Amino acid sequence: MTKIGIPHMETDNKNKPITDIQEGYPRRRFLLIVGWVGFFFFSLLAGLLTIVDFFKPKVLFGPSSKFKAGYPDEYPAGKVSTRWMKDKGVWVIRTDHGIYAFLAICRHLGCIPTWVEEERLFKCPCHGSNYNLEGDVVGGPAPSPLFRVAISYAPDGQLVIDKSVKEDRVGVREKGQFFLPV
Amino acid sequence: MDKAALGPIHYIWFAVVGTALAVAIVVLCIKEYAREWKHHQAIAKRLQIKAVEEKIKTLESELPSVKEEMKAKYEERLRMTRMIRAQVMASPVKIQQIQIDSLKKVDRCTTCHTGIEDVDMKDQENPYKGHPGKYLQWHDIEKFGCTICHEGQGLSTDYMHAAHMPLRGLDRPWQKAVLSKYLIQSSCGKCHLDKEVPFAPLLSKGRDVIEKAGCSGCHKVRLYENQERVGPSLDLLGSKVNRAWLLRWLSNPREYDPQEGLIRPRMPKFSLSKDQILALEAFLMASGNETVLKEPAEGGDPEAGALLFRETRCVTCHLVEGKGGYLAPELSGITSKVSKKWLYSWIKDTHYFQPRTKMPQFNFSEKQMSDLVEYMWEEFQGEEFEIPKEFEDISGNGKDAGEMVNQGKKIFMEYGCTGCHAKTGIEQGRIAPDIIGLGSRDEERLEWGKAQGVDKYIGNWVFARLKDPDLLEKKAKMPHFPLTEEEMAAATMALLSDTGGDIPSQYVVSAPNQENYPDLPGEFGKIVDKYRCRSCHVVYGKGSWVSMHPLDGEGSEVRKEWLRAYFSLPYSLRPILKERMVSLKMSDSEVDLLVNFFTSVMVNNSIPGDEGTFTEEEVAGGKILFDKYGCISCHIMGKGGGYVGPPLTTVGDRLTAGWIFAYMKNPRYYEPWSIQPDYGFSEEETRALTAYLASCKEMKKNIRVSQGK
Amino acid sequence: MQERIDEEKPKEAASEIPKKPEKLLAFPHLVFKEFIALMLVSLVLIIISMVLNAPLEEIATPTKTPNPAKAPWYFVGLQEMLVYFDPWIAGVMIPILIIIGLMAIPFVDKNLKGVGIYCFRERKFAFVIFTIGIVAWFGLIIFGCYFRGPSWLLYLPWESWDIHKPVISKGTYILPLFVGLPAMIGYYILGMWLPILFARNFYKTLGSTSYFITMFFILSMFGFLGKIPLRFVFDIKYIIHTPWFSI
Amino acid sequence: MIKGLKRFTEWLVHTQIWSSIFRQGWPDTERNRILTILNTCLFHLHPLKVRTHGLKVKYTFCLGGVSLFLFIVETITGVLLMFYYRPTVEYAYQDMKDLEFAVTFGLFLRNMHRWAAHGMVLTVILHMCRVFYTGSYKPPREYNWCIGVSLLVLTLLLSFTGYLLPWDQLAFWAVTVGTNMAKATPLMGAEGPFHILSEMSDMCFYLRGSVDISENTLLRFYVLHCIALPLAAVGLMGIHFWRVRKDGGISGPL
Repeated sequence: MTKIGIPHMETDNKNKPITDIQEGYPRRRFLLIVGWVGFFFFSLLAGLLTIVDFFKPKVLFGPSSKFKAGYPDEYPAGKVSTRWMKDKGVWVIRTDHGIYAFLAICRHLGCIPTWVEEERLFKCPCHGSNYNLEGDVVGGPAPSPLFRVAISYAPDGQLVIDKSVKEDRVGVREKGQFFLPV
Repeated sequence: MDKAALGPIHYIWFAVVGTALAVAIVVLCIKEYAREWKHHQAIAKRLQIKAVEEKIKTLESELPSVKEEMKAKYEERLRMTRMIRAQVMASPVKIQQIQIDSLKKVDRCTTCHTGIEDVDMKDQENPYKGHPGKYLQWHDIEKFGCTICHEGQGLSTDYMHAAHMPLRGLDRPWQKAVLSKYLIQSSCGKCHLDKEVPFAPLLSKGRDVIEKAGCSGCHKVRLYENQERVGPSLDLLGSKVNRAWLLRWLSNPREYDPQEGLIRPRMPKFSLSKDQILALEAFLMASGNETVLKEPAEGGDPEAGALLFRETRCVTCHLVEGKGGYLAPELSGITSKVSKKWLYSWIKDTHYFQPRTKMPQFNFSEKQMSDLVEYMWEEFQGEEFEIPKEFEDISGNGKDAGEMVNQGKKIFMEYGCTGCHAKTGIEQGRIAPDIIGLGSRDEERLEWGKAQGVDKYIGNWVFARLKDPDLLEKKAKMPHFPLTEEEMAAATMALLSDTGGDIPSQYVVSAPNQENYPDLPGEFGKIVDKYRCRSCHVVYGKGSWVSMHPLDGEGSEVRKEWLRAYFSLPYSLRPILKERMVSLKMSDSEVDLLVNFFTSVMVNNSIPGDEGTFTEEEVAGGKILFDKYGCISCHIMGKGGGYVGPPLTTVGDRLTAGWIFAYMKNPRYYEPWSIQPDYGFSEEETRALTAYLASCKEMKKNIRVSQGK
Repeated sequence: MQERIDEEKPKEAASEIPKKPEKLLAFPHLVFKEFIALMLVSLVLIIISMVLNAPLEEIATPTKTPNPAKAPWYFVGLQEMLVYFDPWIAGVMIPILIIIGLMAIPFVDKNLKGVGIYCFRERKFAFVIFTIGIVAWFGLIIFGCYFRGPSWLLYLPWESWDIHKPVISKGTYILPLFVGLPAMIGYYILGMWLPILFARNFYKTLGSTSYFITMFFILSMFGFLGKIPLRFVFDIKYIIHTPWFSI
Repeated sequence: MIKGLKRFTEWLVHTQIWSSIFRQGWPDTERNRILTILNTCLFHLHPLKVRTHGLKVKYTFCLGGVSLFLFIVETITGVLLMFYYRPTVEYAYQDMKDLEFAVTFGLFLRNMHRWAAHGMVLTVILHMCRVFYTGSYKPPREYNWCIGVSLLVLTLLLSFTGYLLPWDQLAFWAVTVGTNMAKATPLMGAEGPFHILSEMSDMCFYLRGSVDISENTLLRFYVLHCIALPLAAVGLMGIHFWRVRKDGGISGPL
């Protein structure tokens, strides 16, 4: 048996093992194990559920990340629409082939760039990052291109833009849910 | 000692309780995770996928047989449908909610009603059903949510707590349960504050009933705060009716005209004792003044009168033996009510007796008037009433006349007669409680009186109040209104739609406030007042919708010559309508003034005034279009045609080319209620049709009529 | 006081109780039992919480009072007292007196017998008075919870709350001051004086200070409880009524 | 395998980390059991040895311990509930509904908080009765009895302040009536006998933070319920338990 403790206590018969719950009482031992297993199962499960599930919000308040953005005909080809900039922070761009949308957040430090029609560039006021119509950086300190967001059709034929799904990798961002051929 | 030290019993307890705890947490998890809405979402997902897959299958099977030029379009559709399928399959199981900050609402109804916006799910059962009708197209679900119309507890995620069941009392999970389809229209009235609410016929009917029954005379009712009194002034009643009639009328108005519903008369039945009626009668008859009545000239010609009666189209407003218009009183049996002298004086000087009546002051000649009175006296002869016996028995009860009159005045005020009838010298406010915000009253605080057995729902309370006021309150002052049950139900619904003004202004759809349109000034105003144009037409925003034709842009719409002829001798454009323009017998100078005013002032600036010139080809092209679109099925042209729209045989005489063009281009811009289909004509097509219609003239006849005058 | 314990211990307790009380190790005998109790309470709580939902009524509306508006059960006794007394007594004085009275118990109870055992025989008086207080308190709670309905009127538990009941005790009579004031003073003086006369021993053991404090609280308790029958039987609203306060 | 497990435990309890936390060995010898009680923070509230009659369930019915345990349950569930509750008029009620409908175990935790609160009031009162009937308030335990009464008052106050937080009708009106009583305090209340303070400065005003129940009241009650009163209760409990040991442990026949 272990011998850790205050030295002067180790003198008398108190070191003798007590066998009330050990050998010689198999039934007590069994009951003890059953009780402890039940208790630990209960407390571990309760703790786990609390951390994993209770703390995870099931509903979020605030503006929805998904919104309906009207019908595709409402966006003329070759134009950048700033229609949803103020409310949702999204540019919708229609080319001859299809529609895609940019999240209006500069990849440098999170400022909001503006669309300059004359230069056909998105220009960030904070540190002068410029992006072209593809979203690629053409000037300034920004490390990566603008995020594109998921765009799809609602059952009624309107566009649905989901800002929570975003992509900036070349090759991925031009297809699938980030580009809607028209 | 044995109880103090640990014994076997403690170990058993420990094992049992430990196991029980483990079981309890498992049960708790099952209870917590097996939520109703998860089950519904799973089923809804299956249904949605099934519907989409069927679509994909049909598209795939049709694809090989599709023509080459359509192929690309088909493939695109297929691709889109597949994308939708992927979206549905990937949608996570989670609580859905619609958050509307301006309404301070969070609705989680779509957690179970997942397919509510899905057109393909319309035939499914609840809660998987798609919303019927086009209501969600008109009301974006993200902007309106669900409970603003349907009520119930939007935050809830299970059936019971969403208050689908109308539980009352302490068991109710939410104050307002989900409205059944019979009551849902009351929600429309929360935001739609105009009298006619589209696609809510019951609500519109209810609002009509509220207005006609004159609820606002005694109660303050939303939308009707400034409504005029619905009954006639009683100032000269003593000279108008006889005692016997009045006694019978006060005892039971329905006896005089036992028709069902709010047609006529509107007078409700008050629970008055015989003594009270006698006193009231004494008070009302005391207003008699024989000197204001004039005797008609001798020798009136009943036959000429009959002709005049028909020509002026009195039945547009008046009932004759239950047939005719509902704006004015029944005329048959009129002799038992009024004297000949009064009838004559009334026609001669209508607005002296009732300054606010809807009846125009007809411009009859002396002869015409005596003819008319003579005719009516013969034609509408009714039985002569005698004073009912029970009144004769107590009429001599020893009270002197002055006392009776005073007592009658008290009753007159106590029962709120002033709510509907004006009487000079008696002014008092509304005598009954406000019913503003009636829909949000708490059921538990209402007095249910004898109606203990009924479901304690506010709607039942209002209905019971209308059906039998005595049921809820002993000695209720509220009279019995002559309403049918449907009318009562509709009125109840309309009253419940006022839930207390918590609707943000951007949601409110309201009718223009008629208070902003005062009586018209000047000579024109005088004529409008004399002929009471606003009893039937809307003139500068104010008026009644008996005619669905506001007069504001009339000058741009019709030709001057036609207008002149029409004023002199009106005829009906649509023969199937019951309400027709009455013949007012205006003087020439009045007609001139009106025609000039219409054509110079009452014009719509968006319609060009000039007649325009059209080529023969255009006229011919218009004719072809006219035939192609089957206009003749609704309009008369020449010999044949339908009766739904106005006849077009001489439309060129009537309408200006500018108006025809503008109207054909966009029918519902000028008349939103028009049933004329919008064919979406191109500029050229519209021009051609205009040219054709403008060429349909027969001016000679009209000119002759106007010259003959 | 410590001295007295030392004095008494050898005299009285020695014969009955062993000098060295038997003891057991706290571990495991106490700790294990405590743990079982803890688990048992958790289990009961979990089961109750699964089965019974905590009440949540409609959102607070300052313009609409629910009927009846009942306090949480532990305050229903006070709410019931509000029927019989003005708020300053029922809501302020009674709670304060109860708290002070409870705190005063160890200081006025000079009887040192019956420690550590449930013992009625040796401390009859304390036992009876405390039991009367507790039973009255829970009695008021039960009465308020189950026998009061809308408008705080008397309803039997099985009676429907829909019926409009006439008010039985209207509280119409106010005793005039020349009757009420002497009655009240008389109640306290007699209450304090009579035991001195007839139970001198009791007075002597307590000492005068403790005696008067004890009697004040006991008389007040019976006085508060005594007004309930006064209201129900004689329909008396106030015993003392002055422009400044009423009892 | 069992052998391996045994060897693992053997190794584990000999590591420096283990022995730095647990000073004593496995409590299967009397010595180690004594050390467990002495060394363990949680257990040191207990005496080493307990009188046998005090160990009987029928003597204490575990009422004091259960009260403490319910207080701990209240603390844990209360802290969890605080994650989803905002004490404002606008959100309080909605958050209640969210707890019910949209938070996993939200309703369960709220139920538990509520029923444990009721249970705690009951056990504290019953504990007081037990202490009275066993004469355990007698010298030298008078002071601890008073602490106990204060703890009863604190328990009631905790329940009362918590009652307002759901912001439903039940809460609002119970608290309206409850705080209105403060108005009737003699001298210090605006409507009590001999009142000297106005409605804007009396006890009730201090309690509510406004004339009527309002946002201020809600925040006040929230802070009292979650911070001030629990802290006071914990402090008094510390003294209470300390005094139980110092005044001779669990009472027993002398």
